[in-house]
Amino acid sequence: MTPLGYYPGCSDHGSGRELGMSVHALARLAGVELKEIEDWNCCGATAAHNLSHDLAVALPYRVLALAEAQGLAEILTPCAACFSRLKGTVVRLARSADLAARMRQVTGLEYRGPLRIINVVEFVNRLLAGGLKDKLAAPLAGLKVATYYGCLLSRGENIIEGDDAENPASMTPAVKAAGAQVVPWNFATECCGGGFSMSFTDAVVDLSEQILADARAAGADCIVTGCPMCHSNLDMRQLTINSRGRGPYDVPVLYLTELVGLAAGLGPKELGLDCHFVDAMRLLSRAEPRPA
Amino acid sequence: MAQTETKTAEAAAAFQPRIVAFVCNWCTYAGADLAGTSRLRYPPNVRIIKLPCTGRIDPLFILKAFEGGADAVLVSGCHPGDCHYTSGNYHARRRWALFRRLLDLTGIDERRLFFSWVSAAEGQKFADLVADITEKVRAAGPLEPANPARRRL
Amino acid sequence: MARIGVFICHCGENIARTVDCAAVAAAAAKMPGVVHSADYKYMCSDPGQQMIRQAIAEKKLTGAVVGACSPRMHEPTFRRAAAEAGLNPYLLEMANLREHCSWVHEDRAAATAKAIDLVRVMVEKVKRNRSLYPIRVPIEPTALVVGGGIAGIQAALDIAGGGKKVILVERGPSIGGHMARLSETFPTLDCSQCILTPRMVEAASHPNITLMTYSEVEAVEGFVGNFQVTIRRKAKYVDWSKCTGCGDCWAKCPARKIPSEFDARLGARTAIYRPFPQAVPNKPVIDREHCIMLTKGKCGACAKACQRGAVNFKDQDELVKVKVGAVVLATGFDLWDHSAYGEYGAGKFADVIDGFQFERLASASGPTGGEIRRPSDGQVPRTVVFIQCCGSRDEKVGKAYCSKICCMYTAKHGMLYKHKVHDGRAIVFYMDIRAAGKGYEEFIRRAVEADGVEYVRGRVSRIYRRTDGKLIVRGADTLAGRAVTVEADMVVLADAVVPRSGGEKLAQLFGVGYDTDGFYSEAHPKLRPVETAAAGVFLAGACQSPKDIPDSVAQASAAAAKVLGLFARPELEREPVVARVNENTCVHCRACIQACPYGAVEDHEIRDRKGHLVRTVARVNEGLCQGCGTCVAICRSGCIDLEGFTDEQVFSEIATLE
Amino acid sequence: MSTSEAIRADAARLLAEGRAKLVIGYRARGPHRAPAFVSDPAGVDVLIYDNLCKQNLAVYLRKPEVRSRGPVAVVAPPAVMRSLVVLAAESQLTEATVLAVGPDAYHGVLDLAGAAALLKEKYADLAPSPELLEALAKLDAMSPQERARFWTDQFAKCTRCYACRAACPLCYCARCIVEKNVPQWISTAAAQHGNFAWQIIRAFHQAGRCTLCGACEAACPQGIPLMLLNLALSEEVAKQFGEKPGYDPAAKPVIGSWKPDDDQGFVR
Repeated sequence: MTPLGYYPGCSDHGSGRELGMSVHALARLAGVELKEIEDWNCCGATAAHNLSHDLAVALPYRVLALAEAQGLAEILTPCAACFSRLKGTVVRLARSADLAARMRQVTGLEYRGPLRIINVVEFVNRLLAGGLKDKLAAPLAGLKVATYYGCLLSRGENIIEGDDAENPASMTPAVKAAGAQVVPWNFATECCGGGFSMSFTDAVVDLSEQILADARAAGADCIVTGCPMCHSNLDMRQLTINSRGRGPYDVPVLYLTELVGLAAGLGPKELGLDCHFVDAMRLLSRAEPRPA
Repeated sequence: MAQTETKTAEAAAAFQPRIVAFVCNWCTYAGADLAGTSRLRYPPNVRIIKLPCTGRIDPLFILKAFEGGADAVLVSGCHPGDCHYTSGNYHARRRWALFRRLLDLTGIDERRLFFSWVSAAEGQKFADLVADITEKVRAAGPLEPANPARRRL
Repeated sequence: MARIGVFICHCGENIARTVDCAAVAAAAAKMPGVVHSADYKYMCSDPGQQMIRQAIAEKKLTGAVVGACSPRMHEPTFRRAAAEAGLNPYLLEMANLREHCSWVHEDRAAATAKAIDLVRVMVEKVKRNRSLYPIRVPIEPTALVVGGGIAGIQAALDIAGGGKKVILVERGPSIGGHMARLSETFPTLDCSQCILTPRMVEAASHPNITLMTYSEVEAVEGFVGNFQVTIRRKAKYVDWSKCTGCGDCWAKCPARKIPSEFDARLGARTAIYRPFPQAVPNKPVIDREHCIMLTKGKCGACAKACQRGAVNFKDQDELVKVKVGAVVLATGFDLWDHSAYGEYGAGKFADVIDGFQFERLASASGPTGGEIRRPSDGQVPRTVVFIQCCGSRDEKVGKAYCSKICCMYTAKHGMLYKHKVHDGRAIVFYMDIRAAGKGYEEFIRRAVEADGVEYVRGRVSRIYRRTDGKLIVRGADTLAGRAVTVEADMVVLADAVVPRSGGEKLAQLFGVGYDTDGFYSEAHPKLRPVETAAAGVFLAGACQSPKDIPDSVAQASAAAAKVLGLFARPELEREPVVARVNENTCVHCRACIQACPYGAVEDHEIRDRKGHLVRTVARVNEGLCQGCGTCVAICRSGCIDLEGFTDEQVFSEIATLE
Repeated sequence: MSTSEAIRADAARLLAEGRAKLVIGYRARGPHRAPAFVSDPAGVDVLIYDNLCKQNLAVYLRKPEVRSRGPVAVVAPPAVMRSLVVLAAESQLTEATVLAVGPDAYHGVLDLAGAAALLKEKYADLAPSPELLEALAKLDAMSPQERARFWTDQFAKCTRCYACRAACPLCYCARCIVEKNVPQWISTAAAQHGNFAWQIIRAFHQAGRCTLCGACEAACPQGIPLMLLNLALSEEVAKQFGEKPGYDPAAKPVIGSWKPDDDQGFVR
């Protein structure tokens, strides 16, 4: 079986480590080989397009060209921001021969394309369809989940395919397969504050609090996401929110891969569940015992 | 040398292009009528053949006109959406899009084959069009007898 | 042997000033086949026409060419003169020496040369003209009106009032359409039922109108003047000849929780039901999908209750064939389904309702008796948000067009709400206000100024439901340049107007075109707004485009006038300019059939005496052909020709110009 | 098993089972390939298929003497299958049995729908030969006068034998326009103007229908480069209307249908 290309992005080595851990854990379980793109570089997310549109394309272009040269046809980008940049670049290059020629010149690299870029939700759904579903040993019966998409997993014409931007549902099958229940709520696509986490924390606190409040009002036991940026805003900022006398909030925020990993009976440490700010380990007690 | 040039210029000025126009009854024919009632002026080189609709105009008409000595052909009808028969002009538009490629390939280029939409209100457009076409064809000169479309006995 | 007469008109000085008319006449006299040539000062005058008549009679002309003004001006005049002299009018042609020659040229020699050319062309053409006779089609002076809303009712009443028979077909159990569901109407706030129900009763009792409710058009054959229409009368399971409409049956029906279509699903009805108390006819039908007897085989409560024995569970659909001469399509509209708007709750919030639901809430005959109470808990909403352009002017998710009626009815809704809940807030989000109509702008001003409806210019980006039941409406106020959040108790969406479901199938049956949105296409957007490409089929109301009541009624009357005009004569006389297929050489490639804008070219099976199929060819239906000639130019083997503009005629015209 | 052997086996089976009364295929005639008509399962050995088989056998399917034989199967490379699909779209055929061959593989016995599906799947991008493309580009680069001279010379060779028409499966009119004599639009004399009108109209009547099989040019005894005309039109049909004939048996005729946004840049 041809290995699936893997673009870790910066968060894989930093604040979103548990996303990478849980992705790899699921891949191992499903027997899918992930091959990291050698010599990969920054995708340019959040900053590059503010400086130069060409730079915002050139950075992912280099990654795509390298991946292609390394014989990869599909690339998994667990980070939603990286996904958006890479897939957006693939789409734009396919639309404009001029842009492609310019990028060839700028980077000195040849990318023919199109490569297929896969986000973490697509990855999980693919594994489930490929047989992982049958391996889910410890379904999380009774767990109420608020599926949170934010912007990058719900929006972008030709980037997010086959889902409704205003009412996304791509995570629902995986949550259901894990035996958990998707609660109806209002803020699945609201802004978490994104890249302003450091520079404009007040905004992030306000925005993230609204999301947390609505999830709690909807009766969710936890929030599930697929984006490291959303995750850090919702998970880490609960402490800030609480310290400002709001809340208090105590809502575990999980990656979709962690949720499915738990359902598959993987160890919490293997999934990085112990890395969270808000204790997520306690969700384990809610899971039904593994059948003997 | 100078004498030859003068002669050529004289010949060009003396050359009266023969232009056959195939027009629809409802728009361009009426537009030409309006040019008349408005007393506009255009060169007397055009001969109008009236059809009910551009949809009726067979490429054979154009070939026949060129064969018989026309230096240029104009096909004109209602603007898209205004066809008296709702879609005859759309059918015609497709036909001409392809037919003109064929004629261009065989040497009858865009200086000799013209297409236009002229509505019943566009008398001025019709007059300007005929003037412009006459000018262009005069510049291009007669469709030479060696042209494959010409009758050569 | 051709004997052609040529008549050159001076048109006073109009032609003669630039064209040497005598020279033209002299040149014409030498043209082959010309036996008579003359010029005269005013050919269209009585003496001029007399010259033509006399020459036709004396010289036994077989054709005539009048060189004068544009045929668009005087062709009928000269053709009439020819006919009076015994020459078939289609054997006279005109050369346009005025508009196309004398008026546009200055050089006398060149203009005269051109005039001679123009006459020569027409002489050659007219030699190949054939006597043509108007096509006469008998007309069945009965009209079919499809759709029993206000447009259909109006068209039917007008046609019936003109003394012609009408068959009014309605899909539902009652006529009245959407108008019967409305509370009050803009811009006068008349009670909708009060102005409509007398019309409904009049339609039902008019001696010239046959009402066929609970019926649908199944098949159509024929053409203008002679349509054969098959109508499916759906099984009502109630014998209306026995039924008195007393209501004992529906009082006893145990299936009581069926959402009422009439009340926009806000109320319930029984399985045996009349859609509303003022229904016409005021008799029930059984909804076979929900009837316990018809689905489970047990019940029969209504049959037991009926003292007249009118209930008949064995009733069957019936196919009725009718012959009509003209058709009015008045199938109306539906509201677009706003569940496509995920940001407005994807249709899942009970208190986010559409315009019809609000009409029913505001209607005295509605499920709340006219009190504005929200669907979820029956509370009176204190803040109501109205959102215009929901699905309209939105190419991405909804429709590109403006639905036209929403600005007005939203203002009306705001007003009605304020009239009933004085201390409540009515907030309207709008993109633009389009109030072009008599008294319309004034009506909007009244809503704002007298009734205090608050208008916010901007779109709503999201509606969500807080756990306390409040609907949080977030949007933009683009005039103030700020984001707005409203805590609302109910939201009313002005959904786009879309054509009635099933409209495309009906259009195909009648050969009527429709646009990408499904609205029926008129024959010409400016000059033939109620006709369609299918001769004898007319349009009324919102099936053509979004329309309010006055526009629908106006168009219905226009359609009725067209029908009465058509029926004013026993026969339809049509220009004989039609296409004909040479069936000997046709190979049935079907290009002409697919190209004809009127569906006038049909498959025709040639059979031998025993009825075996020999081959299939194309054949032109003269009743439908309008004579554009598109099929003629498309036929590769030259098997089709167009009377009046035959290949031979055009060929000779071109050849003459050599 | 080679393609030829596979064809023979299938042909024998179709004939033996009565699914075909006649199999039309190719046979060797010296260094050339000629059509073969086999009605006896024992006679299938003459059938061969290789890259020399160029003739478009679809032309026989409309001939009455072939049709009267009962069900016919035909050895069909992609070009032939496309012709059959066009014939179906023009209601000239309702059904067909083909022994589908490609340059790379033998696809077995297919019906019309199967052939259309195969074409779409495997042969959606049949490109004209580079030589032909180059020749057209060269012609397009000439001045109008040069082009006119080129065709004057070419058409002067035409003897009006109509082999081009006879070889084309889509030239199926019962009475060709050139034989219509009232009026005689196209002179039948082998002279300049008649030749021009004939060749132009022949090409134009193929617009949106021609599958570029090359049979007309191959049949021309005078070597007139008819494919230049066909290719120019085919390219235009693809470019302007996005149509590629011979893939959809339910396709509407390109000339005979329209879209509101068809290009009209050339109309003033």
